[in-house]
Amino acid sequence: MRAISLAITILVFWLILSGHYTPFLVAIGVISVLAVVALSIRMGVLDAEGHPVHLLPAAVTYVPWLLWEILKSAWSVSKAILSPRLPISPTMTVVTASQRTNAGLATYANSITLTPGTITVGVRGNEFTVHALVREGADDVESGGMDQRVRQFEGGA
Amino acid sequence: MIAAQPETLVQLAILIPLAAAALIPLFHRAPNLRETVTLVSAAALALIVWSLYGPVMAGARPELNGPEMVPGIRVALKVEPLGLVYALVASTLWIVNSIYSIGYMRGHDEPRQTSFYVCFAIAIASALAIAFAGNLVTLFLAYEVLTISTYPLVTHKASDEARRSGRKYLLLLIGTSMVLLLPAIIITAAVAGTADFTTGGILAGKLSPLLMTGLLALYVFGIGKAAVMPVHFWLPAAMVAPTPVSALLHAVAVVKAGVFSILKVVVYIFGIDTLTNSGAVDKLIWIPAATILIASLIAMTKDNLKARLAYSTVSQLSYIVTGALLATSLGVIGSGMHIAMHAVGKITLFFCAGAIYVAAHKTEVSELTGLGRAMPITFAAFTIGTLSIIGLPPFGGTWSKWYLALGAIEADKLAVVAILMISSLLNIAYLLPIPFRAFFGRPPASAGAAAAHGHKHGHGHAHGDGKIHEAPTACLIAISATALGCIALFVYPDFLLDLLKQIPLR
Amino acid sequence: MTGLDEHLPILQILVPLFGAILTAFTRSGVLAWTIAAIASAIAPFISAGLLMRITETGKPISYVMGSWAAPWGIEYRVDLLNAFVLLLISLIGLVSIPYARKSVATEIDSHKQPWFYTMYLLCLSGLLGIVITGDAFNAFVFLEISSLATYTLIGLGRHRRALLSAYQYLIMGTIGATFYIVGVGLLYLVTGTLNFVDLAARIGPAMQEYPRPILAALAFMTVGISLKLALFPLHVWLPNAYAYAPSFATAFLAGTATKAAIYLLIRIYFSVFAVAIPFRQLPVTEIVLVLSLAAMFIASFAAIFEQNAKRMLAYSSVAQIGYITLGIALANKMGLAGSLVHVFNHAIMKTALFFALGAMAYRTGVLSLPSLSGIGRKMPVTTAAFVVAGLGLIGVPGTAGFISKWYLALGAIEHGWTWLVFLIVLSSLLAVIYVGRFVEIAYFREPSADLAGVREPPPTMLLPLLALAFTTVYLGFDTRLTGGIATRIAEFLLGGFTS
Amino acid sequence: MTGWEVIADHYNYYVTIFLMVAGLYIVIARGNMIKKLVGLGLFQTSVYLLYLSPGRIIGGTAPIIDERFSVYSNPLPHVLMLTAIVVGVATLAVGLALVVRISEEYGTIDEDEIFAKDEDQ
Amino acid sequence: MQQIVDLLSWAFILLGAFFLITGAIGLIRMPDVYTRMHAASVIDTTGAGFLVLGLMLQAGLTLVTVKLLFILLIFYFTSPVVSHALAQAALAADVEPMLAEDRRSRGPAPPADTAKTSELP
Amino acid sequence: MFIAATIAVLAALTLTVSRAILGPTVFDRVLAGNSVGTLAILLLAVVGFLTGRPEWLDIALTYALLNIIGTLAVLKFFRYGDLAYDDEDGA
Amino acid sequence: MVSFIQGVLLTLLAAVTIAIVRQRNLFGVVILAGIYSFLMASVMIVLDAVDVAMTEASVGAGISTVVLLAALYLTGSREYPSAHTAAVPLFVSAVTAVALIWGTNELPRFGLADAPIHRHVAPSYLEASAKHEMPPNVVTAVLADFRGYDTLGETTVIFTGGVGVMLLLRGRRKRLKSGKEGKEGRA
Amino acid sequence: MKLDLILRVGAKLMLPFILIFAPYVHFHGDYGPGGGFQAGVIIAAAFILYAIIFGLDAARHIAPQGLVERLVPLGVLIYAAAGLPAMLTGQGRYLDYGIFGHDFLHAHEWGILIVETGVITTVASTMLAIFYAFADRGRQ
Ligand code: NA
Ligand code: NA
Repeated sequence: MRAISLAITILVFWLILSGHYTPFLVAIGVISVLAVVALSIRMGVLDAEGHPVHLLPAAVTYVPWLLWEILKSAWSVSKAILSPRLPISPTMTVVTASQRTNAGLATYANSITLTPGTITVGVRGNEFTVHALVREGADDVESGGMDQRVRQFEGGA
Repeated sequence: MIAAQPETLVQLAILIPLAAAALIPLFHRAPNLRETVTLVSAAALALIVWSLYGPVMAGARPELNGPEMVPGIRVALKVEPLGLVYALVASTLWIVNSIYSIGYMRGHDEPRQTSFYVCFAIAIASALAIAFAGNLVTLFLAYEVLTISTYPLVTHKASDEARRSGRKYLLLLIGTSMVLLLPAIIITAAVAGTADFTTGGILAGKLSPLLMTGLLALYVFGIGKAAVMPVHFWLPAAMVAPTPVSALLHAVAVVKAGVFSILKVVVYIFGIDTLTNSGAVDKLIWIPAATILIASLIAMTKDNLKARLAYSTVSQLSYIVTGALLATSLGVIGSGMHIAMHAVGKITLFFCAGAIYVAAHKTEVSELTGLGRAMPITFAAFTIGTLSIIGLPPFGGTWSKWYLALGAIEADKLAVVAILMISSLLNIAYLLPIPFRAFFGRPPASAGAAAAHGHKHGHGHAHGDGKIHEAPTACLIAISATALGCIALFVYPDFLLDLLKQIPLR
Repeated sequence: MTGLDEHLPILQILVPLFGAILTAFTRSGVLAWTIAAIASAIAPFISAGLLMRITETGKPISYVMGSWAAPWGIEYRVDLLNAFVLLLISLIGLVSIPYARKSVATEIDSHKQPWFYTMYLLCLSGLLGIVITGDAFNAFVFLEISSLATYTLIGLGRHRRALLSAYQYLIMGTIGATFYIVGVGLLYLVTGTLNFVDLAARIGPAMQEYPRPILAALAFMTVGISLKLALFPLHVWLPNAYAYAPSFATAFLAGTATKAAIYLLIRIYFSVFAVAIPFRQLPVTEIVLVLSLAAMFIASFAAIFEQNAKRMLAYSSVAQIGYITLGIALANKMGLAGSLVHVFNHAIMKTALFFALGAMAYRTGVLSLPSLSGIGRKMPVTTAAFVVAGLGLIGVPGTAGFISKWYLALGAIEHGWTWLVFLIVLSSLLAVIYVGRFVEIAYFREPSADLAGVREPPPTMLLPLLALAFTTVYLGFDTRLTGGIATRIAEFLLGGFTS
Repeated sequence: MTGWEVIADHYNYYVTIFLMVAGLYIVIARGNMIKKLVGLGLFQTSVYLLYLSPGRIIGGTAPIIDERFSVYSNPLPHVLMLTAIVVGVATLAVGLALVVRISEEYGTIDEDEIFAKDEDQ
Repeated sequence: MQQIVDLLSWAFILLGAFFLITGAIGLIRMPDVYTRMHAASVIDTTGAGFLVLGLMLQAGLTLVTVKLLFILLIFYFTSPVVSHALAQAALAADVEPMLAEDRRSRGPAPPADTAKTSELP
Repeated sequence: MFIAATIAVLAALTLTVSRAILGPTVFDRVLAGNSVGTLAILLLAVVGFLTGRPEWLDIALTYALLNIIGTLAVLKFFRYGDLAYDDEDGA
Repeated sequence: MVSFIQGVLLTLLAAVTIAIVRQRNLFGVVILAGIYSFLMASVMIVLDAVDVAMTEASVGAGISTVVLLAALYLTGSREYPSAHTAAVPLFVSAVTAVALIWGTNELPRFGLADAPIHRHVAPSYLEASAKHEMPPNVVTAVLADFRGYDTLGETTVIFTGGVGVMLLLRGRRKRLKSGKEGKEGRA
Repeated sequence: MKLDLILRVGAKLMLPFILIFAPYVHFHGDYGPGGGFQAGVIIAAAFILYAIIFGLDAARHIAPQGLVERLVPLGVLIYAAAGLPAMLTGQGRYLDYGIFGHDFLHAHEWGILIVETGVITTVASTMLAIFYAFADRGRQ
């Protein structure tokens, strides 16, 4: 199932990149796709965390929210950078993630990192060590708003 | 003597000693067979070279041409009278030298006899190649092979002293030949467009007098085997070698190859007229002339018998070089004769020195007092050799000195005549006292003991009674033969003279 | 094979290249050796075929790759000069390969032997490729193939210094190759072409407009190639590289690697730049002459004082390269012929010498001069062959080395430099000393206890050695192959040029 | 052309030369064998600019034919430099392999230390 | 319509340019490697995001747009992975973060000026 | 407008490269290096538009895909000391 | 505009080079070398050499970095100041620089279509592709066809390098412990 | 749990795209930048990434060292052999692609593709083999 989904994904990738739709190139594309899928299976990358196709529907709502978060924090980090006093207060904190799957945990950790101002420094089980540029950023993460969102995303399918 | 094509004879003359060199190692474990090979080859070679005498006298000039080595120059052999003289000397003396060697080497129980005979045979082959060389390159080739093949002979003892002497020998001979002779040859070839030995020379009108002098100097010093001072050091150093080797060096092949080469270059490369006209000889002749005197004076100071003989050789060689540089027809004849005369005389002396060493283990002149009574044959022969070297009748040396003096007069160089005479007196002063002391001196008490002491160290030939006897029979045969040769050459010089007169000078 | 006749030029490279590919698939040293042997045996026949065809027709053979004519595609252009060097390199490969079997078997771990032969064959095809190509950039590619293979071969020596030597050679070799392509680049920028023949035709006109880039290109190519050919003082990589490489690699490389570089230098100077630019516009004669003389004397002195036998011969190589470049510097018929003759002769002699040393190392495991005391009695034939080749180095008449010196001396005289003749012969005197030193040690000292039981090497090592020793003497007499062809090459390279 | 124009015009060359010389300097002056190899890499890389800079034509485009363009840069230097890059990476790999082995045998990759160790023997 | 798209596109490109430069300035101004990562992430996410978005609008509904989207996706997938790995590696190599507050052990934060930034190893 | 973008990218690139040169830790350099990669990709995209050939985003994709490998190699190296470390409890 | 971009990138390239010269931490050197590659690749893009840029990026930033790191892991990462004087290297570098400046100052100006390299050989390559006799990517056409033989050589270079590395690194780790190799001069 | 979650997930997401990108670059070399060499490097990079994240042994399980080392000469063999047909059939010189198709363009496109396949084989396998050689050395 995942194999078929991966095959379709990368075939689309190929076709979009290609721009040349001769029979030969399409055929060779299909062969390449099959080979890559076989190899991916062999490599074991085609599992729930490696190809989380089941999360796609939930992403429709999650991604825009995340982008907006990114934009907001980028703006605040930019203000800090451009402010003459450089008003930063680096903070390290530990938060507990509530996700149940690896894909969910990874999404949460990466979402934290993607938003400027916070970085997931370490992951041990569901304990994340987070570095924040300012105290408020750490407070935000600790407040668990994003955690909540990712859990919905994870279980939203 | 042998009725064959002269060309075949020339080929055989080179091939026989080479074949001997190849065969000798096969009989490494059978010394008698090995020595038989040497002797048979020597006899065959002498026979073949003598067979060339007739045809050459009759005007034949057999030629052999090999592959082209360097542009325009082939490996080539060509027999002409001057070369034949040297070939006769070398091949004939090889026989006696071989006989003597067998006695000496066995008597002395020397190691590595096989390689000794191999190198000896190669040396003879190259000597003949020098004699018959048709051009400078071939001559040079053979000249270097001669040096290299005699190097193991010089260092035969493999002692530290032998190694040092070997170094001197090799560096001086290869050094002079590489650094002076080779450029001389190359320049000659480049200037003349050929390097063939040609009647009247090949350089006429090709060089300015100054360059001509320079080139001649390159040849005179580059041919280190002629031992013209100051490139003579190798010769006294090489006396460390076993006596048969010394004989080979001083009489049979090596030094004679040197003076012969100079003579040949003067006659066939420069041409005596070209040389005389250029004035080159007028400047250079004083170098061998001085060598004659200085070497004689040094010889007087040497107590070591072989060293004294070595300096005597240095002096005598310069007779030949001087004769060549006279650049007159009589000078050439004198030089040519002296090659033979000195060879026979000097080989006698060295044989005697070796016999004394084998029998009595004496090396110093001062130790020989009274030895003449124990070794009468040896010392009788020594006396003959001495007198021949001095140039007194009835011995062969008389003739060559005579012709050299005539040549000097022909060249209008009376000073050279004077030098020849002074030198003869010096010869008397350093050579004659040796047999005199042996026959008439009183032996010191310790002589016999010293001899016994020597034997204890096992240099061979134990007599058991501690008394000194004559050398081994083989040695005595050789000594007697060469001593008689000195007399014979006085009585029958004509065959040599006739041959030398055939040399085409113009 | 008749159908493939016209493809001889490319087969010259393809045979060793396919050999290399095949050996890389095998896991057996014997099989790899067999493949290498077959390839090495075929190569000289191809070279000889090329040489014969050129001597018959008197015209160069052009072979373009694919379907493209010369300046657009890559051209192999074989004239007398490359055919001569090709023959030399492939002949050295031929004599080396029987020698390799035992030598490699003892010095290289068995599981590495197949790849070792891969490297050897790559090196061979790289060297042949440099020589046969008619394209400046293609020469660089093959230069790198041979260089990379060479670094590896050297690095596989048993002493740890082999690694260091290989590294140093890699650094200097790469600098050299890069200098070379800088030069090629500058030429390309002002002519628009990479083909040697096309370059030769276009450099002359371009010289009007862009003289400085062209002269700079010449300088860079000279320095770059000089690094590869170990011209003094750019030779510092060579002694260690030769000393610590596996015996077989040393012997093979000593006979071939610097020779291919010399070929390239000659090609650049005399074909591409058509003699006049290097020798009229730049003081190439003077500079190269001084460096050559420095090599001849300084490196010879270094050889005299060297304790390691292989290093001694390596320094001697630097000196002998000095002779070769000297002839190039003279830029006249006899000098250039002398260079080419010595390229051939030195390859034969030096390979023989390293074969002999390798055989001694094979039996004794040592290479320092003192520990080879008395080897002449234990391995008389090997030592005798060494001495014969050593006499060749000295330039004793009757050996190949004499011929080289003769030509070079004539070249000096032709140039009006008679004094140079004396320097040429004087430096050969230094060879007397180091060869003589070996002779003394080999013959005059008692064999040490370590040498007990040492005997002649196996026939597969001895016969190639004897063949080369014999060739050393043979080439001292019959000079049709060396002097004859070299003179023709020199005439054709020089055209009407007189220095 | 004024002096400044000459300089501006040859800026590529000057940088090329600087890179080349800096690489060469590292190779000769530095004792660390890996640093030397990096320097060697810089040295080789600088050649790319030497070939590629003049290959471009102002107003031209990359040599991939397309109806919309008529002037293309010279493709040949590109091809040559592709080869040069490959040669560079192969050389780097072999060089590093040698350095690794040297480090194992000598315990250091500093040339001075290695020479000192070899002298000691 | 086209004008609106153009206008929007220019706005995005300018916005992207702003974030790029701001992030880069942050990379210079920030005091240690951890704080600099935040600045870098501004470049990777918003800077790159807006710029690419602007270019996508320029390209319209073509394959170019899709390729640009791919690039953006790759940024968004790789950037956090790299940042995370970097921070983790730096911590593992004992590069102490300069902290105003450390809540990992809920203890008092060390004063910012004594935190060490050291050259590595 | 592309010109403005180009200048912005170049300015950012200059600052990033400065950080890479200044260090001081290796991680600063890695960070800067990663940003240089990002900016180079952006530059590529912008220049593509500037010169009228935006279709070579293939190269940008190559940069993007390979940049991460180099960076991760460095970081893996520091984290585990070994480039290809096998997890002790790996399955 | 293009030359402005080029100028900035080249200047950055030079700055990174200086940093590499001065950097003594070898990890720093490796990372700077990676940055150098990216900048170089960007310059290549600007110079219209897209294939080369792609290669430089994949090799310089990808493979080279990995291999260098792998080697660093096996050897250690510190560089010690050299005890030698910098005079000789400086001299050699200076001579090289002078020769190059002297040689290049006369080269044809950049970007002109009538420079010699644009008039000979190369136009035919472009023409062949333009006439649809060859694939549109002229670099590919030249690389794999016109000069395909060079590329065979290039592939062989990789082959050689690969086998070389395997020969040197495969197998037992220590074969000859230092000091155990015995007498000086053993080979 | 195998290694770091974030790295692992990131790598798993990326790998199929890197892998498919390689044949894309390879087969579109005629139309855009790239070709066998670049594709080969990308393949090798993918495997190296895999080895970096999942370990050397895992990588060698996917791409066995012996196989990789045999592919190194195979690529050169493909390339070198591609030049032979024209030569052996007497229709042209070495590396003449004319034999690979009916019209000039197609024949040469095929020829290019064949030799590029040789390139990709050797490049990918060599880069990986080099990585294996270095990485393996570290654990002895
Ligand atoms: Na972040
Ligand atoms: Na391509």
